[in-house]
Amino acid sequence: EHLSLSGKRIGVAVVGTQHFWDREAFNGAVATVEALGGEVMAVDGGRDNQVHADNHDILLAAGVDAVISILGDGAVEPKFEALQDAGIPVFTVDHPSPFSVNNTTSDNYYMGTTIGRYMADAIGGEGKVAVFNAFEGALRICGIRAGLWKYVLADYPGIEIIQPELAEEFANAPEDARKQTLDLLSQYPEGTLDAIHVGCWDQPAIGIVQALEEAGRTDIVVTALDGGPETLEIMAEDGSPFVANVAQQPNLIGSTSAMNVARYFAGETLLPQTYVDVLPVNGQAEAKAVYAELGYGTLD
Amino acid sequence: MSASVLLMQDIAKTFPGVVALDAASLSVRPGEIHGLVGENGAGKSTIIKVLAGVYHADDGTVSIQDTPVSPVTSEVIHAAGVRFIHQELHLVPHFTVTESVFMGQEITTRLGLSRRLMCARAETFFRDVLDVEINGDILIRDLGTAERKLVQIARALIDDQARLVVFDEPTAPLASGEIEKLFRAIRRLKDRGIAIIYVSHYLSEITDICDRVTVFRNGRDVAVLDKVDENCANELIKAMVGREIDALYPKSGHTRGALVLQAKGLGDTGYFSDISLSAHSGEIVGIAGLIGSGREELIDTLYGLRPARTGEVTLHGKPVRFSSPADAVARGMVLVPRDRRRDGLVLDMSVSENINLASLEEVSCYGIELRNRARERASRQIRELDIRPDNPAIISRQLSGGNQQKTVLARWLATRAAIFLLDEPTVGVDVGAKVEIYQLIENLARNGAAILLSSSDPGELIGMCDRVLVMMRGRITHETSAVGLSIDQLVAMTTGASTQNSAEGHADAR
Amino acid sequence: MNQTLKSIIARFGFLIIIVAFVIFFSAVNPVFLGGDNLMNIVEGSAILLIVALGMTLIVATGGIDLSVGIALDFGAAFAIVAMKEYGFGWYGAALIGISGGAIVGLLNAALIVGLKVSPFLATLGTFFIGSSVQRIFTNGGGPISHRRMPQEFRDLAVGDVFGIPTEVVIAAVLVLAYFIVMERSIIGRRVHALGMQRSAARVAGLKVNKYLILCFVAASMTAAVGGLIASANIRMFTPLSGFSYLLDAIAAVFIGAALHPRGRPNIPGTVIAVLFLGVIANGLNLMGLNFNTKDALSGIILVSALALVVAQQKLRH
Amino acid sequence: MPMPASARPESGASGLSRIIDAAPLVIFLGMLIYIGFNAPNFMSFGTMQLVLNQSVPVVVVCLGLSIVVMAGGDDVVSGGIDLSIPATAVICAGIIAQLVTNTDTPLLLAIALALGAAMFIGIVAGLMVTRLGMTPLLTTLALFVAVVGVTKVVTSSRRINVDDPFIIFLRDGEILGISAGVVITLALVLVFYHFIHRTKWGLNLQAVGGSCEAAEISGLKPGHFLFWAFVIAAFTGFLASFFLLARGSGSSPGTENNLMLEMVLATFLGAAFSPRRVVTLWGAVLGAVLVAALSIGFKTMGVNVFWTGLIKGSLILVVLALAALSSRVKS
Ligand SMILES: Nc1ncnc2c1ncn2[C@@H]1O[C@H](COP(=O)(O)OP(=O)(O)OP(=O)(O)O)[C@@H](O)[C@H]1O
Ligand SMILES: Nc1ncnc2c1ncn2[C@@H]1O[C@H](COP(=O)(O)OP(=O)(O)OP(=O)(O)O)[C@@H](O)[C@H]1O
Ligand SMILES: [Mg+2]
Ligand SMILES: [Mg+2]
Repeated sequence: EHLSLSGKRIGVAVVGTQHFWDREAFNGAVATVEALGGEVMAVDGGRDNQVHADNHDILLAAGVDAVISILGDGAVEPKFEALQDAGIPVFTVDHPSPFSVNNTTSDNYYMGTTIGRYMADAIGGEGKVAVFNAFEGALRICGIRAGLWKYVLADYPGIEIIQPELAEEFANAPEDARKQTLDLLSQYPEGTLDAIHVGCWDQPAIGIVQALEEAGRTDIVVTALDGGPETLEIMAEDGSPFVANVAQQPNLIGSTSAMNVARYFAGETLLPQTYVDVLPVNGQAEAKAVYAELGYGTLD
Repeated sequence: MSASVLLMQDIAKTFPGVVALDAASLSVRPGEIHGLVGENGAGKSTIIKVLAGVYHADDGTVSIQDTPVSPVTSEVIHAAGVRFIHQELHLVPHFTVTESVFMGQEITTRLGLSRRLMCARAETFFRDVLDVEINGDILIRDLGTAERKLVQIARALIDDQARLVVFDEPTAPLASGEIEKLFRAIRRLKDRGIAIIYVSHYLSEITDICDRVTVFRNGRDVAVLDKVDENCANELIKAMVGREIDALYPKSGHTRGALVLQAKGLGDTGYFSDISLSAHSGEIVGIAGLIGSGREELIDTLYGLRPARTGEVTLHGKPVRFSSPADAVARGMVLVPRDRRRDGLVLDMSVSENINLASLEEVSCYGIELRNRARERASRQIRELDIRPDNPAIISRQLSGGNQQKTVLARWLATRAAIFLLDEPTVGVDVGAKVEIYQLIENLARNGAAILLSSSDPGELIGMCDRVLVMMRGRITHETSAVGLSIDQLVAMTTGASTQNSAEGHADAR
Repeated sequence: MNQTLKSIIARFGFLIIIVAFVIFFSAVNPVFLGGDNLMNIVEGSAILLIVALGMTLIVATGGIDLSVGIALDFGAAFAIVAMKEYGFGWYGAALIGISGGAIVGLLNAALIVGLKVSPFLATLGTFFIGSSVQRIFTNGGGPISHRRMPQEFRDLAVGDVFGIPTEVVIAAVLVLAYFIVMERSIIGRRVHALGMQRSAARVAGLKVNKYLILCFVAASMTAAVGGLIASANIRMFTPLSGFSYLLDAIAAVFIGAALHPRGRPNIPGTVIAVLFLGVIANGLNLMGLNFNTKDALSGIILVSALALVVAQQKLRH
Repeated sequence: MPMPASARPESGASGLSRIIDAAPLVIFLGMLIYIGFNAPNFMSFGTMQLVLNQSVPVVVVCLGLSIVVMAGGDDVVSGGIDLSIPATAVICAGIIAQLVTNTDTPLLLAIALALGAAMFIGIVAGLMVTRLGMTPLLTTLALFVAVVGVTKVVTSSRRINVDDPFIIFLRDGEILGISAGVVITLALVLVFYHFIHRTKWGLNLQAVGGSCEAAEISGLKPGHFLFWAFVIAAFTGFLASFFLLARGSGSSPGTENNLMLEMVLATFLGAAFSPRRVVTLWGAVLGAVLVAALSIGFKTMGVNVFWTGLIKGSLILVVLALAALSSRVKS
């Protein structure tokens, strides 16, 4: 396969770069476009979906040859449409859209169900669970992940999700989650809470684990999604309460999307969705293995 | 025609802890210029503010044109044709002259403001009524102080409805040439049949311009003079102070000591140039000059508030370069600024805090403030300078002008500085307090301080100083001994009417 | 009758509000008044309190510091990197972290004192630049995690001194230091003077510029101490996380100032205000509200509390 | 004989001072020209239109902010400032989106409710500042937090699509070949300009901000103008909500922070552009447009996204410092 993007200018629009996932997908896409000889025009929405949407106008005005658009909400749809109308193909990352040639993504359905099963197993199929779930309604992928997690838990009548659900903050997520967890723990003393789950990602889990350790609570397990290097590191520690995760390969996703652009220009026909493998992580040993497998280094 | 345009009777006004007015009365006849004098804190501004509707009197009646006014609100008073020229130059710096003159009374058409019409009206008014030529499109901040005062006046009179105009210390920021302009304008108003209340601490101005005078003391009217001429100054002083003041200026007899302060070729483009001066210990050196003569900028430069572009300054024979007042203070040179409310005092701090502000080390131990010691020290200064009220905890904003000025002096006296720059030290200060301040200055000189006294009051310069430097257009044009100098001579020099360096010869004669 | 009511509000208004909230929260959830939870509130307020101390100093100079969050981030980042990449011990790392904060303060001071940009805009600029520097350094904003930091450093956040959590002890020491400097020392007197009337303070011979530089650097270094604790708390540096303390710190300082008889920013007032904010946040967390409702309520309470404190101050005069 | 008014002589130094006056603007334009030569397609009608289009919401809230600054004075800490405008814009957008999309409320009714909410916010801000004498910075910051909180309740922190024809027209429509949003905003700017500079009320409002005492002495009530300034500011927030809805084809959570930063930046940068160094309507509008142009320019030029903030921040500080420096040279 000798794909090439030489002579092409590819717009890469990312909703923000603070989060590991976003950043890695972005870096993967940019690096691959450049490796294939293409020129990158990168725009960053600073985690504001409106700005992210606006950025597509800039790509349109600049007349790029194709656009890779990473995440975003409904605000981008009309922009995709405009790009399509102008003959500029749009490739999305983790954002299914009728106007995109191809969406490269993890299988979010699989992530949601897997983490549901793992968590249920970890607490023996019954108990009380708290969930940080601020984005279920706001972002489609989070809706899928959290929704399917709940769907699986419906099979376990002994599991109760504590109401109301908690909301993590995006900025300063670990510290904020730590504080909220400490408050939660004073409300649910030893033996009345069995698990804490983060519905769509895993940054808050860092603070949750911290709070559990500070409060000396070993009766609660933590689960989350994404499997960034920091959280895998925590999972790999002895006696970590962080027991399950599903790791994505954001860099590979970004890179795959860029490859898809090249394939498109090479005249290949692309399927609407390209799924990039996710790696379920169940327990300490798997955490170490996945950490190594994803090229983050080695954990002893 | 009615007997009085304004009749205020038995007005009382109490602030928490202070009786500002205690049955004070004031009566103004049509077409007269009515002087209002009194010590600092006598209640002049308060009765004016009662008239303006700013304060509501606790007791008393106000009638205008024999019609009682109740309640006294700013709207009613304005409608009755009373206008105020406040002491402070309250203007918006980035507004044009026209905008300022018509502020709050703009002329509009259905399409909005008619700027051209207003501008023409303003310029006509300046020309016809005030006899000056001022461009209506110029920005206030580009105007001199005298013109700003005229803008204030125009604003009060532009609607042609004025019957009574109140001037509260209008000449305080002006130099003598500019005062003449103002007086001409005031007399023109009088000729148009407008009555005027004229508040001032300058008795010479009062005797110069007023037809009748009311004297306030301790919140009451204590005397009304129906005939005013040059000879009634003493009578006025006696009524104001409640005692005779035999001499405004203390008898000086200084022994001139070592050369302390010397400046050579000092200059700042556009403000002053080639200034050379010296001051010896035990000597009071006056600086005369109109506003805009560069006098203010020179003082600021000496004190390190402005950078000197050229020239050098030596203190005690050593060249110095002050980048901030802190440097000057560290070398024993201090400033009593002309705008004491802006630069002299931290108005929201107590008198005690203000007095100790420049010598906090002395009331502290390892940097921790010793509150009792600070308070005692302040109390001592308050007693020594007779600052009233004698409560160190009172907020400085609540003091009258004279007492605020004494507070600034008290601060510097406590530091035992060797060189005092005094910029208009008695502006807005009543005659009694003036005498006390003069005595303080005199004592300083006797004790060996070198004093640079910048003032727009020629009498003060002649009465207090050993030598006087006259500045004009940024240069020192005359240097003269104050002995035997007459006010006329000094005014002539400051205004450039006198060209020969008449007294230069005896600059060092003494 | 109306008069007595007024005077009661004037004197105790804010206190009444705090007590009312405490009663209300403990009625809704008895856990609220538990010792554990009260300690949670105090501990959870430590970082905000530390940041707010610096902010109090800046507001006393008549300015404002929108870049405290950046100073906090720099404190955390410098310390973590010093330990992780360069193997520094805990105190070395702490010192380096605090120096990191000082850089932010120096930049502010240079802009404000040197170039005469207004504090609001200068620190806003520092905020932009500081945020960008963090993103450049972390390749877009990735956290720098250091799970195996020296236990001593970690103890800054999770250790205790005679049973009192270390972060509370650090905050208390800083409160004391700030109290002495701002309310009892001649430095504080000068800072208040130049904050109230810059020109008069200058003419009185105060080294205005020196004090401004000092204050901005001190405030940033203090915020950096908060950063140390934050990084020890979660054993990593999260870029751009300091911003979340900004609004609360400003609010605390102004509520505290309104509690002062003469409206001056002051340390006891700031402490009370921070604890008030802590009580509200914790109490709402324990009420079991939907999180959107919680955010709305805490905002509305903030506005009402502010209005009340200021009204109370007005009544007092 | 009439005496000439002694205005400060404008000769000599004026050449230099005029250059320094213009320096902030010159630097900005210079930067844009540099970008123009280095970014593909930057100097084109399309890009210009894009710049204007993207600056529309910021321009509208800048109108409100500059009016508050004019009425309250330009000291950011003690004078007039309204940070709550972006929050007002966001809640209005949220209300309209929620009602129109999720409850089938007629657009006009939704708009009326949003307007009511905006007016409520403006009145609360105005009352807190003028009646209680609270500092505007603190008041509006707290209101910002509260309003954003309430917005979350209104929208449940969700993204809500809006496909009402009116909103779509604002997004895609054209008037005389120019995008509808831009034309409408231009009309708004002109109306506000007339209102502030060509009417008695507007001039008086400026007087109040320029010198509270001066205005009071002239019989103007500063509180009255400041109050209405906050109400008008909230109204601009309401107006801006339409452009937010249009540009996002609905309401997305989390727009307020960015909008606030850009609003403050543009307005005070505008002051640096104005020769008198005071906040003006034109300055604010220019500031908003130039900042948008610069952002788009950097993006088009392919500047590393991690570095744009640093470059933008430094450039803005240079401009502000120059402005501060030149006003110091003058006085
Ligand atoms: N707002 C106020 N609050 C408290 N006391 C006040 C207030 N205004 C004036 N006073 C006090 O009332 C008295 C009269 O003050 P007023 O300003 O009328 O004096 P004045 O004759 O105008 O003095 P000056 O010549 O210094 O201007 C003074 O003792 C002053 O301290
Ligand atoms: N706005 C200002 N800012 C700074 N300095 C000023 C200003 N206006 C005037 N000056 C200073 O005053 C000097 C002369 O001013 P002005 O024209 O008022 O004096 P004049 O004509 O001698 O006096 P008069 O007021 O009697 O006409 C100027 O050269 C300048 O040094
Ligand atoms: Mg008075
Ligand atoms: Mg007076």
